[in-house]
Amino acid sequence: MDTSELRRQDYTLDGDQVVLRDLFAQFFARECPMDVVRAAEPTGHDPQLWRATAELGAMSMALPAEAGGDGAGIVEVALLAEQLGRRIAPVPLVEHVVASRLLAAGGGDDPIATLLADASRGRTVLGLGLERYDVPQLVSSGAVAGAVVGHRAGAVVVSTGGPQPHAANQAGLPSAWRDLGAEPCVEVPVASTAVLVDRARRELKVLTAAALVGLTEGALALAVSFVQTRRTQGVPLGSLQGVSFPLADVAIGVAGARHLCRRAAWFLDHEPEAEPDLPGIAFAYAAEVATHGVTVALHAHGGLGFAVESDVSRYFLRAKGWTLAAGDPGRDVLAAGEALLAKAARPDREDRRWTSR
Amino acid sequence: MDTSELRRQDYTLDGDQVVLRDLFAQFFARECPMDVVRAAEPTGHDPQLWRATAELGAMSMALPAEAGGDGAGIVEVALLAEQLGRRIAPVPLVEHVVASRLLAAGGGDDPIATLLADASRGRTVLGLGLERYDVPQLVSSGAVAGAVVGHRAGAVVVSTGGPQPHAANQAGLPSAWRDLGAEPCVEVPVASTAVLVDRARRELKVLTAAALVGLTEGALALAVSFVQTRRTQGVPLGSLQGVSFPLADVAIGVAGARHLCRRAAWFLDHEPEAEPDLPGIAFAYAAEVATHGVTVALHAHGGLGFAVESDVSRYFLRAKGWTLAAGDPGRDVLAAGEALLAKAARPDREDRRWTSR
Amino acid sequence: MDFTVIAEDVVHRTLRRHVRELVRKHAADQLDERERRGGDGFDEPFHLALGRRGWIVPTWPVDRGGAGLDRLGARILDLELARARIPATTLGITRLVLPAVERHASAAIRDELLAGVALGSVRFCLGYTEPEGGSDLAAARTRAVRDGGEWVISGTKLFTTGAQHCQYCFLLARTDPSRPKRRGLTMFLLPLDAAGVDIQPVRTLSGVRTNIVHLDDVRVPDRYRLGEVNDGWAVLRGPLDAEHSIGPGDDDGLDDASIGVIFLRQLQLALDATAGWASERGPDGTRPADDPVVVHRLGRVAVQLAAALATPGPAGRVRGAEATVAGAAELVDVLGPAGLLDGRAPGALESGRVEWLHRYAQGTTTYLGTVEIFRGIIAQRDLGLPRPVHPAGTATDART
Amino acid sequence: MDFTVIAEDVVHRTLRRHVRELVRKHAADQLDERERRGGDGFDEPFHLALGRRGWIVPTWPVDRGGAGLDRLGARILDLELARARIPATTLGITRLVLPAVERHASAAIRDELLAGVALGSVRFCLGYTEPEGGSDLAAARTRAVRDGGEWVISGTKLFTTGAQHCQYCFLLARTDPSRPKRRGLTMFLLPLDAAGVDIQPVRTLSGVRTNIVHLDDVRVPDRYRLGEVNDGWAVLRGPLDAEHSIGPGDDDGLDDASIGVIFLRQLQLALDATAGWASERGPDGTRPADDPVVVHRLGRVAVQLAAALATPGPAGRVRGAEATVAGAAELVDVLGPAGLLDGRAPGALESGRVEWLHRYAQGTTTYLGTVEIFRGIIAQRDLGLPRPVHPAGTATDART
Repeated sequence: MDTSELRRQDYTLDGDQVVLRDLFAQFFARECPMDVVRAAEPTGHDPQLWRATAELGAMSMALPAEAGGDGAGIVEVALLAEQLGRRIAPVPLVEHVVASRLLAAGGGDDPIATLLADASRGRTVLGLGLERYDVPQLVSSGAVAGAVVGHRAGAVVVSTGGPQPHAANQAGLPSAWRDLGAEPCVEVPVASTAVLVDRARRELKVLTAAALVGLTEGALALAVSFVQTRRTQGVPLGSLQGVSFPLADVAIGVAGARHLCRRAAWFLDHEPEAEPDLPGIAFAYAAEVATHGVTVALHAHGGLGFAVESDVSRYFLRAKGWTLAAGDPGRDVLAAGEALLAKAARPDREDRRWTSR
Repeated sequence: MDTSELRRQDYTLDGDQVVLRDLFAQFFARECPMDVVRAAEPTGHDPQLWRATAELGAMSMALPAEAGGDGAGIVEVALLAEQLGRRIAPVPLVEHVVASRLLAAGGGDDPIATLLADASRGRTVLGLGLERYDVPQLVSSGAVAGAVVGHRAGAVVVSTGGPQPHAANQAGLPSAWRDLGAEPCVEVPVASTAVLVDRARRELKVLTAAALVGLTEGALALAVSFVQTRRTQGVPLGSLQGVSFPLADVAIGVAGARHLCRRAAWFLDHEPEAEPDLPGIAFAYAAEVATHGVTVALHAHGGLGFAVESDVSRYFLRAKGWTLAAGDPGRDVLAAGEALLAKAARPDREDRRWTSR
Repeated sequence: MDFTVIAEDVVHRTLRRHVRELVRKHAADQLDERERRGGDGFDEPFHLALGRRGWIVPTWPVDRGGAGLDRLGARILDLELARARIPATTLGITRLVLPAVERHASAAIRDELLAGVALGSVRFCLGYTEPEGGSDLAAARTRAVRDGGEWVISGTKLFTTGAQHCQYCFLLARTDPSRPKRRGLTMFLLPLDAAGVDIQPVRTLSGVRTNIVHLDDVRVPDRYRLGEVNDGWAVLRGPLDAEHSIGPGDDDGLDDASIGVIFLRQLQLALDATAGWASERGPDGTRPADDPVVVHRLGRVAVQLAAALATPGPAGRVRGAEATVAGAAELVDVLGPAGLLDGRAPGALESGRVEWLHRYAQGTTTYLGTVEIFRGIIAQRDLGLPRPVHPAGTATDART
Repeated sequence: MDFTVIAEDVVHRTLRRHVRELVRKHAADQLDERERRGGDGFDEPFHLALGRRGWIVPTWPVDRGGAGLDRLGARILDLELARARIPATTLGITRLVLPAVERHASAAIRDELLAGVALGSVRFCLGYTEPEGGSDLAAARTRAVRDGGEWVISGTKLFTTGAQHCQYCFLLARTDPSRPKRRGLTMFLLPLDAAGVDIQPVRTLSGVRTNIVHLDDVRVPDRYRLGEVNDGWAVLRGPLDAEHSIGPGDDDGLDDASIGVIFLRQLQLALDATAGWASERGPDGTRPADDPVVVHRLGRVAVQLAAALATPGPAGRVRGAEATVAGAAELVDVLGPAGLLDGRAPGALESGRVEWLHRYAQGTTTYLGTVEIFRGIIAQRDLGLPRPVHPAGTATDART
């Protein structure tokens, strides 16, 4: 981000985007109250919600028209992911959308075309397994994913070993260990594996960041509502700066992380190479905001927040797990440093400082 | 620190130590009011205060009896350093004491003996230059130090090039670039250079940490006094949690850093090899507490703290400079991680977990 | 200042051996794992076994049910129990309440209670917090109304951890609503088997059970009152100060710097576990410890842990809790998603110890008093800052 | 949502060239360095030169002294001035106050003032803060007493940055002490050359001069009043909201996310400088950038910078300030002791830019409103939390 560059800095949603955002918000508010979240906890996946999400068009919207999609961008999917996070909806949609887009790059021949058609209607759950292909990896939707998209030297592949036994975890994710190399697998014909896998990683980061923004805002809303109604020492709990300032800090984080996600999503859709480190930055910041935010929100509930029955505890449990499913944010911080240093060493560095000459 | 080990955990000062601490506290309160601090700012050194400190015995106390000293330990010097920090006294005493102790390891022959005798009476300022010998280094008292103790392959050396031009700096330190290799120099006959230099580094870290504890407490005291007397919105400023909680956090940091320093000093004096990473840990934590503490204390003064005339601004300016004169605390954090991993890989690791078998 | 390794004589060495034997005999070194799967901070056979050896009140004389240990002996006992990771919530709370019972219980019940505590058959839970009051204990609404030689008590108490295994609840109740709020409170030892006591389990994030206790016209004989009527705040003060790590303590270096050590032991175990994991090659053949950024991150946790362990009193409570919260988050990040697997899931790292710590840590900033309470104490007591001014004109004294 | 590079037509390209020429002609690209050595946020020749081109009020029509630029033109102008690091404190404050003057100044002085502002000959400083009140502006004690067609004003104002170069102080004064505190205030444009005005310099840590202005029975004609008597809070509100980044703003993406960008530009320069330093070999032959821990630390600052730049409104003010403070401390640590050398000292790194940032940063959490004010605004306005309750019974509204 060059503060002297003449770019628009317009973070607002346009009319269509507002409609879309509100549609998603209403959908998850209606279809995914907390009892749905809790009921799905053993497996981390709600097939009925999954189907409803498919009917909403969430799984096809960001596919190209050739693949039966609406050609929406990551900007639109990020709006969806944020609202999904807001209600911590138990559906592995983010991975599914990214995996579908990666598959769609393989063109229209079978068996990929059939798989993609199934995926776009929610009949198959697609997982994402972008770690090393030759060792078992924890796939965040591996316990429900019929197929997992991964890559090995020079090729995008889909392993179709079907769901594997659930690996129970704190975040209530339908995770499973998948040994992609050992599963039946199909190679996806793509032009450049490295470019597409890198692109998928960035999409995963931005969408996860958006989901974390929603998640943090959801936890914050619970905390705000709690401290608005309680009293202590004869005054409303939320009127004490020791309570309100930490919550304000969470709101500050959410506001910034949301904007950063929008920016990163927009660049992915429009100028993916202009700020290549932005998805990682948005992800690292959203992860930091979520880690801090759910802790503050839980603590604002006092001891009640620590009870398993508290809604805020469900948000807390997901924040780290959702984050780590998209990678260690520490890696992205390092990458941001590397990008900075690469720029510092670029020959045009002096040019940006023309006024000092 | 093994929480199951049967060691005393006695952080209290004994009677003699209390007397000593109070003596130092009174000395600096009397000899070093803020106008002395300000008057010394151009050069960062007050020769009159330096002489008074020497007369107090501060420069000989921690030397062995053979070198005319009182044989006090780092524990006692740390008490001194803390009180020096409390008044941000403009005398490079910490480096001087560490350098003197390193010289004293060289035995009683001239010219070292004469230099040490001068140093112990404050007639010569000794600097410490433990960075690479073959390139110029910034010596924190290099603008007033007649001699600088350093080391090169296998040897402790004293470079006696005399004070060099002052390198003006934010912290008001009497720093100067010294090119030890280019100055006239004397080799100090010691048994093991590596051991002694490592020891000196650790002493420097612990004493700097102690000075930073005092410095942070001094800044905190100014902030507390400021917010005690001001009112806002009809209530005392210091009664607002938005003001009092951050100051409480500084007090929490000071309490812990002080104890950690005492512990580290005690181990240096009594069991230097039992917890070898403790000096670095104490230093890293004291540096963190100081960085945070002076910022909070300055901010508690509102805009007035940002004025050059404010006393708290003088504390702020020194916190970073004093820290960095003893090294980058980030290095010590890394070293703490290395020590932890070294322990984790030790064969006796399982032994420490006997109950799990 | 003294951090020497304490020389143990033959008596202390024997004691240490005996404690280890007891732990082995009861397979008590496995209680820790059970506890993390969903325990309740208590194991009755082990608690009774401690009682048989006089180790519940180890420094009491043998004829009063203690073991006649000196402070060093008691320290060795406690360190051994901690090393074996014995769940000790109810033991700790019983010991916390005990001095108030010794001092304030009526002659009619005192000797029997103290003997029972020593034996292990009498245990206490805390009855402070209420649904509405949060950490403002003095706002307690649980009512106790005198009726002849009895009190009739109604109300609800939260976080009465261990109530299902305890005989008495150390209960704060309002006896005179017309007086200023701290002057109308009385303490009771409420028998938990009395009619009208309803104990409802509440599961916490750490897996440990706590309870809500509903009291519906529970009739309690006056002999279960502690201290004078309406003087409950003074009775409460002792246990509260101990819990808050306030007070002079002993200067013999046989106490931990603060009660925060309870949390920090868990952080230490998780940090050591993560360091162990990082030192070994993963399935992909790399050693996490070869990455300087990983080393730096573990170093950050190590520094915070060491600092928190050294931080005294209420300050140590705050640092202990906050270092545990921040440390847990950092360790989880370092381990990656497999670090969040349930300890029994295939591929779980270090038996799920870090996963558990991450959940457990969230309670430490509230458990035994919120960090805000302690910040208030430090601001007012240590720094001398003015108390918050509230509209009733009554400034809040955090030194409670 | 739109982050496209804006296409410039020939008019805008010409404008950009003209701004760069002006900067070169005045050697204004060196003002930055002078400023860091101890400036005062203002350079009169350059300010007047801006005025001659209509660039103080660039979007005003030419016949009113502006340059008739569209919003894009004004943005290009501002970005070019920022890129050349022109000290613009007085320019910024004058522009901030201007709408209130346009709207509320009496007909008797308005046209003259507006023309003067456009020319550069009339500049404004802020007269809000007082020695006792801190950030509670509404507690202002500076008294204005009517005396026929004049007001007699006495009091003291702090942080009147630029007063020595300004013609008027945008002054908050109490005209009726008997009314509730916000309803007894009136705004004035106090002529700074009036008898009884005493401007005393105050040096700040960043080297920039601010002032204390003492007013001793200063007689001000009534025509210098802005708005109605006792309605000063409404007059103040506009500039205050703008300063606090509150308000609808324009949706054309030609504004920065928040006023925090002022600080963040400085952090960006220092971060770039440190990255440049890290990319080169030091005297000992090593390249700091080869150390992953250094890369990670710079990455942390980069993430915080990007996040703060994207954070809108009052939230952006807080993040902007706090990212600058934390970032400065981190960069200083990375550079080591040579990074704290005065920019003119031998061996100083990057002309002392980071050293300067470290000092400058400490003002950002207070400058233009404390971060506590903004946290209060966010808590009440964005989160809907209840206002702090104070004993007078008047809850504090942070939305001021």
